[in-house]
Amino acid sequence: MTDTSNEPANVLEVHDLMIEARPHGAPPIPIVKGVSFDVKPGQVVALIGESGSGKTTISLAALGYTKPGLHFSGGEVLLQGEDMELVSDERKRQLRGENVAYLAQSAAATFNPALKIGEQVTESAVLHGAMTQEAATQRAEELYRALELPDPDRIGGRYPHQVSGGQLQRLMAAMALVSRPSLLVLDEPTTALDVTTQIEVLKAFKKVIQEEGSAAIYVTHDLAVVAQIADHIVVLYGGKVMEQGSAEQIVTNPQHSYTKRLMAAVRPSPVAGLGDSMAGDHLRDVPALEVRDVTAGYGKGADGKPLITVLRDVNVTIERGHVVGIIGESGCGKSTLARVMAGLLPASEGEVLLDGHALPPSVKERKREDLQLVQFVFQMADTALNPKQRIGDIIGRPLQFYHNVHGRELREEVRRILDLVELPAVFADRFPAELSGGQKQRVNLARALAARPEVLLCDEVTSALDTIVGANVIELLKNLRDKTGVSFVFISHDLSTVASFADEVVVLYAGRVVEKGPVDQVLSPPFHPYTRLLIASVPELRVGWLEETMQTREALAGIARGVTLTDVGCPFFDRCPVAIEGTCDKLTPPTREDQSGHGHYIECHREVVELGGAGATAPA
Amino acid sequence: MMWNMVLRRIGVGIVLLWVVSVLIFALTQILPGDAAQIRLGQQATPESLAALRKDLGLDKPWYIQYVTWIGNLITGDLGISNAGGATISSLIGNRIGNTVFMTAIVTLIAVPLSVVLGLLAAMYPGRLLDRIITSGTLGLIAVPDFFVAIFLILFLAVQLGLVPAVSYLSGTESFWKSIYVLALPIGTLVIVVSAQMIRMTRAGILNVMSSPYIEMAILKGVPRKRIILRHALFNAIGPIVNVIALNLAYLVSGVVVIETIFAYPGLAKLMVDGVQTRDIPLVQACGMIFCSTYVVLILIADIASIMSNPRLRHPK
Amino acid sequence: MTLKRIDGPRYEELTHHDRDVVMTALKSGANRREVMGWLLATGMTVGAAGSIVGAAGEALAATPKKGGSIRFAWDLHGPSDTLDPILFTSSLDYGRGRLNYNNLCRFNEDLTVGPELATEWEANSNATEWTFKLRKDVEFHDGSKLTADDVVYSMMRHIGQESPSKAKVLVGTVKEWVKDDDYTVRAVLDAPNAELPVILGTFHFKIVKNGTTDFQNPTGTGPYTLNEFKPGVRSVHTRNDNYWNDAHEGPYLEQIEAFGITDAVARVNALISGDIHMCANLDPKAISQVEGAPNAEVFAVPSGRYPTITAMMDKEPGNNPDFRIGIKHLQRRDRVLKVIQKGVGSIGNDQPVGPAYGAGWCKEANDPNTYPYDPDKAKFHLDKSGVGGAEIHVAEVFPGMTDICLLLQRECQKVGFDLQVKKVPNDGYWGAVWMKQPMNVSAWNMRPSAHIMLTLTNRSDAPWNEAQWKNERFDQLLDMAAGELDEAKRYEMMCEAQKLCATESGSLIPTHAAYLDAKAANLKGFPRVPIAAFGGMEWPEFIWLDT
Amino acid sequence: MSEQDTIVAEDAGRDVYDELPDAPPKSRLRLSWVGKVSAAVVALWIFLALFGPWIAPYHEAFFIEEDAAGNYFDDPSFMLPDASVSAYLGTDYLGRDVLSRIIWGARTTIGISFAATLLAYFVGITLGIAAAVAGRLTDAVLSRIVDAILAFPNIMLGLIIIAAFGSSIPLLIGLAGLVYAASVFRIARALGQDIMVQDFVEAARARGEGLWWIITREILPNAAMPLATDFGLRLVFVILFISSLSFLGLGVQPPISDWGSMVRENMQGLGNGLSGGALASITPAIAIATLTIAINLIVDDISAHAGGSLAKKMV
Repeated sequence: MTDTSNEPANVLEVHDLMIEARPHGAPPIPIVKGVSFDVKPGQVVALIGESGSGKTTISLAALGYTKPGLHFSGGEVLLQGEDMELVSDERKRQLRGENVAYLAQSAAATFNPALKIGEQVTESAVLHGAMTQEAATQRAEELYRALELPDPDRIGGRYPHQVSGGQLQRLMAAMALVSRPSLLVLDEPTTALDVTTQIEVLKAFKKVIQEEGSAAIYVTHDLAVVAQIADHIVVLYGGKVMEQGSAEQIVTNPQHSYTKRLMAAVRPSPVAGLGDSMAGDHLRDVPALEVRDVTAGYGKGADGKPLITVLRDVNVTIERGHVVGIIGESGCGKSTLARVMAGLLPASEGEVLLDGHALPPSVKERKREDLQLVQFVFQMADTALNPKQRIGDIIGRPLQFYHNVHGRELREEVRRILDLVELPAVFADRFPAELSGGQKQRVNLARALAARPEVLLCDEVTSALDTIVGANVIELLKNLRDKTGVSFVFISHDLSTVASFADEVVVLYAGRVVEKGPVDQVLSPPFHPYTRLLIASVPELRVGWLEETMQTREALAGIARGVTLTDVGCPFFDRCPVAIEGTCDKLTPPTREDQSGHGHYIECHREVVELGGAGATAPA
Repeated sequence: MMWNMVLRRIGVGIVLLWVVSVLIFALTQILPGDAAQIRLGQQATPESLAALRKDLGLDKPWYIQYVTWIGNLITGDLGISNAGGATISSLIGNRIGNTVFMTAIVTLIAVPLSVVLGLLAAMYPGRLLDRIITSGTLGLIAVPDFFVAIFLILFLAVQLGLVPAVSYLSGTESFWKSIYVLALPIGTLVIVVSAQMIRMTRAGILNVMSSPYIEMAILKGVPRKRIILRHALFNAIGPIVNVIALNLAYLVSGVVVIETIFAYPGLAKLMVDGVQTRDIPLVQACGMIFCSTYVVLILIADIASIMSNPRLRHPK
Repeated sequence: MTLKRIDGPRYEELTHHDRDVVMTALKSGANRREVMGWLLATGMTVGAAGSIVGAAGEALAATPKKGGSIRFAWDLHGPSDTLDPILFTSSLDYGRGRLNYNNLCRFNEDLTVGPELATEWEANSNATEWTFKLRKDVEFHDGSKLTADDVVYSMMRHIGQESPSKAKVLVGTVKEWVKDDDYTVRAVLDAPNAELPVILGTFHFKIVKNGTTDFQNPTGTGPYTLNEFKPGVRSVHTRNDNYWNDAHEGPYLEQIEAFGITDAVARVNALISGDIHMCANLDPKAISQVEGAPNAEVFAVPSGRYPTITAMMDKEPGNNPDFRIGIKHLQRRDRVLKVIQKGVGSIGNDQPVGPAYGAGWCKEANDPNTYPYDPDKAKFHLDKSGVGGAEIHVAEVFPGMTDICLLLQRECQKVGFDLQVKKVPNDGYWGAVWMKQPMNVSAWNMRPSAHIMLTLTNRSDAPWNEAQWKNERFDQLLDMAAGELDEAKRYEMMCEAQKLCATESGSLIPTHAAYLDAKAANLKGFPRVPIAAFGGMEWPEFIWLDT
Repeated sequence: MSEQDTIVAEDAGRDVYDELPDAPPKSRLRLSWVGKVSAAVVALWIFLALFGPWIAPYHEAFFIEEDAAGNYFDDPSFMLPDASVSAYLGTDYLGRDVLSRIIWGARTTIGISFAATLLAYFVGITLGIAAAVAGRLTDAVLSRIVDAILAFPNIMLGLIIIAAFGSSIPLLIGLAGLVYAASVFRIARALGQDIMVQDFVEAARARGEGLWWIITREILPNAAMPLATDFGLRLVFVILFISSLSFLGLGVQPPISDWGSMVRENMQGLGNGLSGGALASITPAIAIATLTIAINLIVDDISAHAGGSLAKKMV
């Protein structure tokens, strides 16, 4: 398959590109296996695929760059007619930054911590002699304004650690755009961001790209995001193009079976009724796990209270066999809550009850049986599995430890558990590094299951996974819930995932529970203003969604400021579109229950009716 | 935040000095034989020994000796040499200038040299220049320093007669004449410490070089020189300053071999002589000087790396 | 003429006395052939005699010149360096003492003493009182005149319980020093001591100014005045133009700087590269390097100094006669001399007196066949002794000491005897190891006479009887010899004593060494007194630089 | 929107598109040719250290005294290489075979430094990990003591301890072990602290695992590789430290040969020139250099895989 269109007007032409890895003393491994596509002026081309598809490698080729260990092995990359594989070092340096600019996934890592932002933003333009330092600084300030960055006159004088992640991401866009490149390469620029931030950044990118008229390559695995920004989509798998076409066509009418599969894995927008909620079922006398009035944080202050409080007065109940989704942005304390439950972080106030009896706050003091019943599944399977232990040992250890299973019996049991998480038995002899991301996450789950727990604490278990893989893991979790009857605490920043899996949802903001209740109730009015913002921020898989959403007042409110945990008042006060000056910032909001009777609570100064509810009862 | 950290480091440094003083005192107590014995040597008789011991205060219990010593130390009194009867401060005074001079000259030459060569090697990793620098420094690290010294003496002083073989300064020489006289020990030490510093500079830079922001700089078309000097060096300052501090401490205290071979009267050789003559006050004083030098240098390096970290210098 | 033969005789290696004989002959007008004739008559080869006459001729042609400065480097120095004569420890101290001070008497090359600050002396009949007449018009460097008060003060510092003097033992019998008049002093003794003047010629008996307590910058009467003194760093001495000795033109040099270069290799290199002019304690291994250098030469003075391995006879295994005999038979004395001392010295026979003592040396007592190298006999005796093994504690108290032990160890290994060599640090050796461990090592400088040497180290009651050898007959012989005036009879007695020592004592003395130093070839005029390095450190007022 | 045509690749059907591996599988550790040569050199020395006594022409304490015909040498010291008496590198200052002493010395030099480094690792890792996992007080106390040892000049410590207890091989091992345990402590502590906060350790803690399991099963296996790279360098420092002690006369007991002492005791040979025994000093120095350089090169080779490759991408 070759792209036959070959107008010289193309900003970038990639013909039959091949890139291979050349490991030390081993035969080369092809990574990109003959990829062709063009980028026209002003066009945004999305490269979409899972990890391992070669999308980042291809995008970097536009800068004539390969990651260490990788080498060009064929084809050509023509940037405005110049072959980036062949140009001299001198010329390559000139082209980079001036004609083609790169935006990386994590701005926090790609900004040099030791240099001021302004210097880094203008560096390329000044170095290449495109403009004077003054002109570049001025241009940068214009871009800061265009990107809606706060304090545009002075932000350049700050160091990277002094601004927030979302701001850094936009600053990186400024860095790429400052010398007016004809091609921008954006490598998953919003993946690491919270949804509310992502929408901001997307909006800013889109606006600036349009204004500047530059072409762009947009690399991502998130089709919903792509739909908002791309004109043309290239679907990649295993270093080959599966399908390419206009964004409209790919989104609405995918041809290739891989593309179809990709589309199928995209989580629908979070609306009520997605999941197979079991609200009301399974209710017994005693909840499996209960968190009462917990306050927790890090460091030890003089009065026994934590130096930095992360959670304040949190109450959560996990009924037997239920899935409780905990949702919130990064830094809201959702992982901390799970750590408090597991005893990894002792709460400074309040208590954790298992089957009705209070657990000691710290894991050190808890009994082995209690530990066994509450299992923690870590977010990153990469770091949660000891790289030096075999899968069999990893899964077998809880069996040995809690249930004293040994020898042949142990091996049998490990096999059974591997089977439960849909992994072949031969994996028992492998090391984590030999597994893919999804497989590792399954092992991570299997280890927790091996303990035969009552409650499984899943901390962002799908966040690091690609769409398809993540969807598969959710399927697996559903199966497990049905098969084993354990309760789940499912922590995620992704409302869609929670919507499709949880029975109940707890919405955390800045360490406080702002809303909780059965999933369908939470996802339908009345909403806490923050929940409303969250729901509105989840991108939908249709072209034009971004523009529509940006009109709504929820999105306008979403401009990310620093999230701070306040001692008094509502933490969402400064972002809230319906905030009451003088009340919300001074008084801790009351807990209101809506009249549905399903146990749907909202913490807000506004009445339930004001929040879209049919009526309200006074707080208990 | 930054000043808190700096103050904390200084506090730790003071605690460390106290631990060091205990360690030094304990170590000097385990030395067998005493100054009286050593001083009288083959001709010792029991009476002369007893007389000399009483004279030197060696008959008092160890804790009295420690308290007396530490008290005097704090008031700046280093005591009297057990061996010759001279004050320790005069013995040290005779030498400290030499040590400081040598350390200063070697540092002035070696530090810029090492940083430049380390940077050059890091700038062209795997290329010929880098290979020459890395293998050269490796070869020099691998050979005992006394071998390097004797080799230089034989070649440059004995064979070619370019420079003197002993570092004998009368104290009246001009600055340049002093440098000439000290050329060989300076050369040897520059070789010995530079080899290490070059390698550490290179390693420090290359360590930083795997950061995403370096890749970003490459992708921005930033030239090699600027990547190294502006992007990498700033972030590698901590480890580089640390290795410089360690080498300075070595120059003050660890150059016994060089001082012996070149007959250069510095502090390290004084300490060795002190141990050999069981001149406990001298050993203790030298020990405290060496350890304090180390503590202070490391402290400076720590503070420098705290200062070079914008996260600490400009808190949010 | 009694010309002593030394291995490979060269003019420089003749004793000072013999050189003087040759020199005087040449000076008095004897021609080369005549002198050659005398030399050949002593059994010397033509080549050797020729070289001696040639060198003597050259030496004659050069007369001492004034001027120039030198540096002399010792092997040991440190913060314990001192200018207080009673505390002198190292040869560097001795050297500095010779520069700065004078003694009452001074050694001649034949180890007799001659006048220095004392012009004449006499003892009472039983040698319990000695009277010294002092030289007049001697000035200290600070301009004050030397009087009896200075001498009494200096001498009294060695006396009494509290005295830290390191030479106290030597004058233990002196009760007090008395000033008779300004230029006469008298030593009052508890017991007779016929050799007091000889003792007063040694290193610690320097005359300091009355009342001196601070020895950081002391004044003295010596040929050089002190400019600067930093212990363990250096000292600088400049010529005393007001020096009292009118017998010669010296001191000749403008300035002498003294310091230490501990490392032997570095010291030699410094000499060869011209940075120093006197290199003390030359490593025998470096002889060939020095000989190969045009500007430097070896300065060797044959002496009675010796290294010794001692098997203490009051402890296992030294108390076993078969062990002693066995181990003596394993000594490769020739190898020690050849390999370790590079031939500079002479073969020893396990007794302290060597050929350098001249008339005091008993040739028969040095018969190499007493205990020749004989592994079979050694094995026989060692087996017979029943001693399973032994351990020598060795410190490098003498250059090559450890190597001597290693050679012995190797020979023991050959006959299947397990001899361990345990090397211990030099520091602390004398207090902790010497005369304590059953087998240890030591080294002795040459003493003024064979009698003193033997008394010091082998008399039953001697505090330094390191082998703890106790032999009545030996003690008796020493006593008899001390009172015997007949040379021949005295020789007989000393000879018997030496033979006894060689056959029965527990000391192994493989060789007698020379004082081996090196100096710049153009630095001349060294006397050759064999009691310490560099000709007994008697050089300061004699040496001169030939330009 | 786009004028480009839709292009669809050949479709192999839905089930074929399995989850892709994250990254190309990591290649096993392979050494460059420099690394291979170095490994061979190290292997050779280790072989000699193990089997040297059976290979060396002579015992380390053997004095060559006779020539091939059985006649005594006048002076066998500092002889030039002489195959007729199997002295292939000549003799030392006492007439012992240099080659044999180097071969025997491999055993002492490598043995002492290896044992000392092992000891340093044992002590350093034990205490370092203990400091990393234990409470703040333990950490502070251990760290201050270690800092104090580090503040002490190595040579001074060596001098005093040897003066106190006399030089012997066990003491040298203990001394070098102690000195370098301090540096290992710092590395191990830092590594331990890094690993302690890893999720898999957290997971073990959440499971309720004891300290012993966490240290031996979770931390140590993961600290092993970085510690191993450091091991080589530490070994080199120990070798040089021991040879510095030898220089000051505090090294191994004669007649045992170790390379540092050999360089030192034959140093006069250097002054005498190549014909006067320079080989006796140069060859053991070369032995030290080959061993230490080879170890360093292997370490370099291993760590070249770990990082710095980005630097080669600079243009």
